[in-house]
Amino acid sequence: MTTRRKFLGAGALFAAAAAPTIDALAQAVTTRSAFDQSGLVGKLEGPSQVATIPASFKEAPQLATLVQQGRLPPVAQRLPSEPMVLQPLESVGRYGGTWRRAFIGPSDGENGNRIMASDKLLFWDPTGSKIVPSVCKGYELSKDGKTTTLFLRKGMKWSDGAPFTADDFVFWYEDMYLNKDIVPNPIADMASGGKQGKLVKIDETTIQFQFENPYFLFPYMIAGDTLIGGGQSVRQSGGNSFGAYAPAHYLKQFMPKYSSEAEANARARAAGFDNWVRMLHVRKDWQLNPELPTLGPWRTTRPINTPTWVMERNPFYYVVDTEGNQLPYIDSIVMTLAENIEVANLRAMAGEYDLQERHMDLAKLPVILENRDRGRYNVHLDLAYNGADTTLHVNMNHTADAEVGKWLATADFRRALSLGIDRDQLNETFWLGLGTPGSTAPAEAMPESPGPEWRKKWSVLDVAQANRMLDGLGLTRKDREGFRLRTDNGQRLIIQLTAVKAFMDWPAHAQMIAQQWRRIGIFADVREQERGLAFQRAMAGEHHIIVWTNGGTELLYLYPSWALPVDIANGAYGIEHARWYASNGAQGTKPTDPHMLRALELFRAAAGMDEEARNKNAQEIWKIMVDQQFHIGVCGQSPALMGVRLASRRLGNIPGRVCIAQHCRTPGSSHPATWFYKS
Amino acid sequence: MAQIDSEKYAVATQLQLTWWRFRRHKLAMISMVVLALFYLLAAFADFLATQDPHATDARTSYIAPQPIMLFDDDGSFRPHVYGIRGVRDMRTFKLVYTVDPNRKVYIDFFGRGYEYKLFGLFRTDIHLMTLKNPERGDGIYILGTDLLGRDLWSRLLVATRVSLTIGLVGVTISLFLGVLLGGISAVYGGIVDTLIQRTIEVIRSMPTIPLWLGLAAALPNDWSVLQVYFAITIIISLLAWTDLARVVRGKFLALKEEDFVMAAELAGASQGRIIFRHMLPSFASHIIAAVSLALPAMIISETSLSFLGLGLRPPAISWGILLQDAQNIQTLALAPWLLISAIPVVVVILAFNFLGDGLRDAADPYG
Amino acid sequence: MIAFITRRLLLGVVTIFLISVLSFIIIQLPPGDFVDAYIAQLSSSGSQVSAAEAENLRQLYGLGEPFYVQYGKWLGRIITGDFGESMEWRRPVTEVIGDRLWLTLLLSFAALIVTWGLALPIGIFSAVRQYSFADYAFTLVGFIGIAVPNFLLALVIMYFAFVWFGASVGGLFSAEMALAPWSAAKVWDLIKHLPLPAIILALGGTAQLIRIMRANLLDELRRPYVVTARAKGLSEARTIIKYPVRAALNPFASNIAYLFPYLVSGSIIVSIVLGLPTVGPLLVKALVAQDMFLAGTIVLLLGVMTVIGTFISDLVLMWVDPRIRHQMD
Amino acid sequence: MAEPILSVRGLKTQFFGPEGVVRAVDGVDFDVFEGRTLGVVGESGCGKSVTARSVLGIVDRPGKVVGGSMKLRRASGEVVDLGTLTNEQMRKYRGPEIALVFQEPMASFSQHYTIGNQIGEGIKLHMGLDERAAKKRAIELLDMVGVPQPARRVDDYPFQLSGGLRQRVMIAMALSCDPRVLIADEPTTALDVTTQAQILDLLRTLQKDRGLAIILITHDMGVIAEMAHDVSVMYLGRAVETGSVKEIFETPKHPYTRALLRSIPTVLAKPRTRLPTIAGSIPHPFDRPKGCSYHPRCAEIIGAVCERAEPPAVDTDDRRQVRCFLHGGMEEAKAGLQGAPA
Repeated sequence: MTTRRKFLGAGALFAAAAAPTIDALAQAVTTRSAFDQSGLVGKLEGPSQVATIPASFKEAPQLATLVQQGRLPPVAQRLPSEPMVLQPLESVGRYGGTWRRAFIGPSDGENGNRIMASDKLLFWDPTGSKIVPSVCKGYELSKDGKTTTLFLRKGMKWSDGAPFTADDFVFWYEDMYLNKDIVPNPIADMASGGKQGKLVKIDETTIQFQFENPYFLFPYMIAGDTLIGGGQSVRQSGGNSFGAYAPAHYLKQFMPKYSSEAEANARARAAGFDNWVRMLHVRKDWQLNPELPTLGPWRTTRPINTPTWVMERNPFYYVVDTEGNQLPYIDSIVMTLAENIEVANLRAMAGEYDLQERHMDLAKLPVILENRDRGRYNVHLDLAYNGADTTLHVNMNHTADAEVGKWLATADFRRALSLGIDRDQLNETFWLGLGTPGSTAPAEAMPESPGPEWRKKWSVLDVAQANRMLDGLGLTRKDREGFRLRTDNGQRLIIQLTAVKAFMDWPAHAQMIAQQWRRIGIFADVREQERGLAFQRAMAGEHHIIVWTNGGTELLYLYPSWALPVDIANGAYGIEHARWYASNGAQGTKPTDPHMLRALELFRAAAGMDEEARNKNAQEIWKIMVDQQFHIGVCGQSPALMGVRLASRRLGNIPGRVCIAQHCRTPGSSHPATWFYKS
Repeated sequence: MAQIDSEKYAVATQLQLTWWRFRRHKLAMISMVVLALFYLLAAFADFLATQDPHATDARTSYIAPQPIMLFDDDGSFRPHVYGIRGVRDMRTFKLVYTVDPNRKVYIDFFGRGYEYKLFGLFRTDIHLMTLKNPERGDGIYILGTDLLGRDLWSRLLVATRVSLTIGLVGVTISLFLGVLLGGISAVYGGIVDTLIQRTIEVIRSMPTIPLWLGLAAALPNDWSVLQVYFAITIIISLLAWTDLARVVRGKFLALKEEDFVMAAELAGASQGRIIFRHMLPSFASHIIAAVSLALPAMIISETSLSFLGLGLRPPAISWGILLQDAQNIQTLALAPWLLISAIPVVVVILAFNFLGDGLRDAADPYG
Repeated sequence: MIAFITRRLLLGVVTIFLISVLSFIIIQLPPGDFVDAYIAQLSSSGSQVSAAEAENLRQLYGLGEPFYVQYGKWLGRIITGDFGESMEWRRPVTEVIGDRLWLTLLLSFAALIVTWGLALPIGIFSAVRQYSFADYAFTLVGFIGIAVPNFLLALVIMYFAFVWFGASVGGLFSAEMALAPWSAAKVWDLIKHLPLPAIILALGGTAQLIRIMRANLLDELRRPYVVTARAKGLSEARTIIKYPVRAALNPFASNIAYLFPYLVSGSIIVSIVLGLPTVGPLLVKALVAQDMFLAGTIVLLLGVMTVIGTFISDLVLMWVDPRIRHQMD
Repeated sequence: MAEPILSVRGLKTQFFGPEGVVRAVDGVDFDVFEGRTLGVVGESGCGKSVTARSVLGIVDRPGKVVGGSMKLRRASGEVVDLGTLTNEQMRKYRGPEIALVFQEPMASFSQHYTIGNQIGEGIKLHMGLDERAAKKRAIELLDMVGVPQPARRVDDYPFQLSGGLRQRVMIAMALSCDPRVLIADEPTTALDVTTQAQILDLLRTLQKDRGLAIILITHDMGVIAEMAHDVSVMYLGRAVETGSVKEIFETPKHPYTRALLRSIPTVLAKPRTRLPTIAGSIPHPFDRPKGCSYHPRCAEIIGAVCERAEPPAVDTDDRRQVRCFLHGGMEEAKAGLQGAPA
């Protein structure tokens, strides 16, 4: 039982650092009178894990029937010897019901992934501030930071009843991760100090990640929404092959290693695939393959690429409530395809969904509130922690147009752009006044926050200052309409704002900003583009500034993609810089900006730091990023992204507020498995 | 000489006859006047606009249409609007505007506003109506404002200009293609004719929207607004010329047998001369009718494409874009006046239909 | 008669061929090849494609080869029933389209029925009572039907259906039934959901057909055979229905050929707004996401459906008009 | 002589258009007798066809019979004024009492039904026969009018027949319910000369066999000469001269009749002489000339009178009527004119 203690020890350490966080958040909320009036922002709460394992277990009636018929082993045998025990938020629930919900197509897999997030190895408590056990009952980080040991639950089963053991990790590591056909390039998550680590089986229920250099961050990575720690549902769907474990007993049949290349390919072709890799990608995807063994509370019975995505309870789910009832309470989830956002919102207002936060549009909040009684739902506003739901991400390595590239790479130019934005206007118009205007720095309550002054730095409207700065840069000549001219050819200086209509109506935000920039003499050309194309162009480094969120950066190390050029899949800040960083200088081009180099250096060093030093380090990075305005924040800490939650009044154990953050896998960390229908 | 004169005379009477017959269609006459008005509005869009159609302001978001008061308290003619202030109700999250009847903001005629180019040529900032000493948030909101606080009346004017020109340009291209291909088809006959006719049949039996969508989606997404504008016009007209071509071919074939064409041919006139001198004028009225019937289809096409996000994109302003802006639940519930944008679309399409019908009847009373 | 059918069939085949070329052009037009788009899509969701796999895909689809070779390969695959795989849906295109094609057809057909059901009687009435108040009223309504773009109506009607009746909004099935296998109950559910979109869709076409019917009938009413029929002592109703209406149906029937593509086109845009599970939303998404095989296949199938629709309307025309039936004898 | 089957007096039919009233038929009188043919002759637009339609009560909107009487003596001896019947009542007379044969056999048939269907329709309606019996009768009728292979032809569509055959079928259809009056509106105009003769023969034969009263409407004086017993010459909605065919041809009284007769080509005419035509053309119905409507074209105009007064119908002989001041009515006209302002 040392393992448990070890976990609790580590958890306590984390909790000690995080404790003020929750209070501060609560305070931040109460001081905002606007929300008080609305009465829509509740208490950040959720089910909690308890150590006492109930003496006996109960199960859903239909499973009991199956047990009686001999088609399923008794519940006690289906559960691990040490199941996870959750104290439901309000009360122990009752079994039954179908959770009706909207999804908007096969690309909306995250909709389900997030509900299945308890298949992660380690997870966060409902406040998003503390690492807690999940699939693993505990972990141990060695003193030197080079080894992280994970302890599995004995007797835990896949959804098909097969045992879930350390071998499933070995299979993932050796047969999938190290197979170049499946994973062409190793991932940074599995490396420390530029060196790839190893995954080793210690015994049936113990595995170890071993690194050559200290990797204090690794447990954090495992708990975060990272490639290594995301869990099977998100990391092995949509063409991904990460996530640390996989159902070996099921997937082996598709791998050439266990037959032969020819046989595996023949098999794939017989099933209508071009080759075995393509077949594997589909077969290991829980959204597509109902046969796939999984660990989450529900499992797909009708795949996502049909008009109705259906999930039913996993009879081998490893979690029980304090009375020994195996979770989840709700029998099944039926997601119906809403072909567009308007239809999804209208149906939600008609009460056709039982709990929906995804795809609910903040701009429609007045209408959503008006229809509360008609649709018999409650509305909750959940506030996010990230600095800016709308962020102008600046390409600091734009080469196609040297003049534009020069200005984008100039800190004072970026600062002037930022000073030229009237954030209160945008907040009123697009956030209904519910956002917090400011820089990209995360909520002050977050441990990585550099402090309140950095929320305001360069981020409060000051047209005079902005004009002085631009004049100071030599951009003094203007055309008849008052727009500044390029210094190379005397033409108007045009800055392209690439915007995608995605989580918010960013093209409209961009238009408003473009209008505001007229006062600082900057002509912004708003380019509304389709998401894939915008990213494709960003990957090619063709964009000037792309408008997107910075959601996830509230925990910088776990999700740095929209803060620093470290992710080779995101070209927002200059893809060559990201390549340079990711390849340790082997590829790409080295940034010339010393501030950028410093920020990247600090970021790289974080892996070897302990908790406290890491947070300090993050604050330093934020100070650089805000001061240099690598990204220009507009308005954040709002319910705009997944924070408008409509919950049927028939549902019980619904938290007043859930954590909106990438690492919380909203609403995953609130354990939807504990929600139930009161009648 | 004498022969040419008499020719002119004959042609003139043909057109004149058409005009006489046309004048009898009251609805068509009214439509013509309406359309003339619309094109006039479009020509003077910026002059008539009361505000910069692009200027955003959160303080003026979702203001319902506000009337212009014509007379002052003392009964004198001094048009003015009232000051208006908005507050967000933090329970319903709606913006609530209150009119302050004590604060009058007077209207200046031919005052100075934002700068624009009249007819794209003359730089000026004179507008029909501007406000005298406005405070921030004051404005002439005849048709209300949108989410970004932009004045709908001003936007609608500019949109009208864009959409009507797209229609005209598109129809011109269609007309060119239609007359050219229809004419070739009729003049050369044989394989050429068969080929062109089969092409027309194929194009006509294709579902157009998927095609537009396919072609529009294939446009480079990084094109500027102007490039997209022209590309969209060309795409629409590429699929719209078939009707015109059929009309032209039919008339050509009919006329070929007519005496005066035969006579010209016998007199040794060149083919080009026969076509342009003799044949085209004699069915000019049919072409005019066909064109006026093709225009509304053009306009609807642009509107549909923009509506689907595959046509023009903001910050361009067109009818389709205004309609797309209005196509969401919050608009219907909170700012239904934005649907006003649909009215000019409907009116113009109706007017073109009536006009086209009138012209067709006038040109061809028996056909 | 057989010659006529053969001729039309041949023409249909040529049309389908040309549509297939156009569809393929649509697949090819966007910059970059589809593997690029595929890789971009995967990397935007955070996963990777190995260079070997990319090369594999390129070879498979013959990318990099001359246009006609690629077209040939594509056509070859299509003839064997392999329409390729949808990138976004990660399923064979045929499966993705599946029911949606039939629902599109059904919706278009329902709209056709509504169009006829309304246009025929109203057109006849307007012609027989030419210049009456009702004639003017119908003409006006008809014109407005033409002038109001149907997509504009769709959301407005949907929203007010929700506000006033709390009606289940959008879709062709209620939530419970969407999942159920086909059964009488599901068909009934579908029938309940069909009228609203069908009417919205049918509006423009109805207006046009009323005008055509009215004009045709006005022409026919003046013909001597109407006098003949009257002179036989037939009742007015019988005279009009048996003779001029029947004759006016002639151009009416030939109009189906063009009404059908119009409805299919319209169904796309209406379906997008109303969120109907037809091919419309699928097509737009596929085009936007550059999901080429899906988009190309949909355009091709819609084209083929239209050609078939046209052919059927030719048959109807033949049935309606004995002259055409005997032309080839 | 016997009582007429149909006796029309003062028939007036007017069209109420948006631009005014057109008096298409403006007081026509005629009688039709059993076994006899009344020829109605005149240029196109003179109101011949409208007269025929007025009798059947099938004048197209916006036309309407506004005056006069049309007395039909039924087989039972009962006399009915057709003008007083409702449309519904009138239907019973169309077909069994009065039938119509048209100028354009092609246009007068619907192309959508077989001829058997179109002939049988009236039979079923008026004689109460069933489908089979009606078809049988249709075949008999086709046989009677000289259509070869009637049993096969009965299933043909009109467009499959030649012009002459079509007109025979048309006659068969008209006779299908044994009418007593047959109105033949330009029955031979669209046919070539040989066929024309055959059709006229057929009509004569049928008349002889069945005692049909025929109203033959034509612009062709030749046809009149060949077929008619009595003639009524119409000009602008009025019968300007009525009489027996012999009288009309031998002693035409009205200048218009004379002009019409002059324009008949004869084999005896000298080659290369110009065929006389009537000067001018029929005035537009709206601009009906004041006075005698023929005066602008009349070669024998009597100055002030013809231009100002309408000549009354003058009975010159038994059953002979003429509307021309040359033949009387001058005194009444003068009296009337003096009373009125010029």
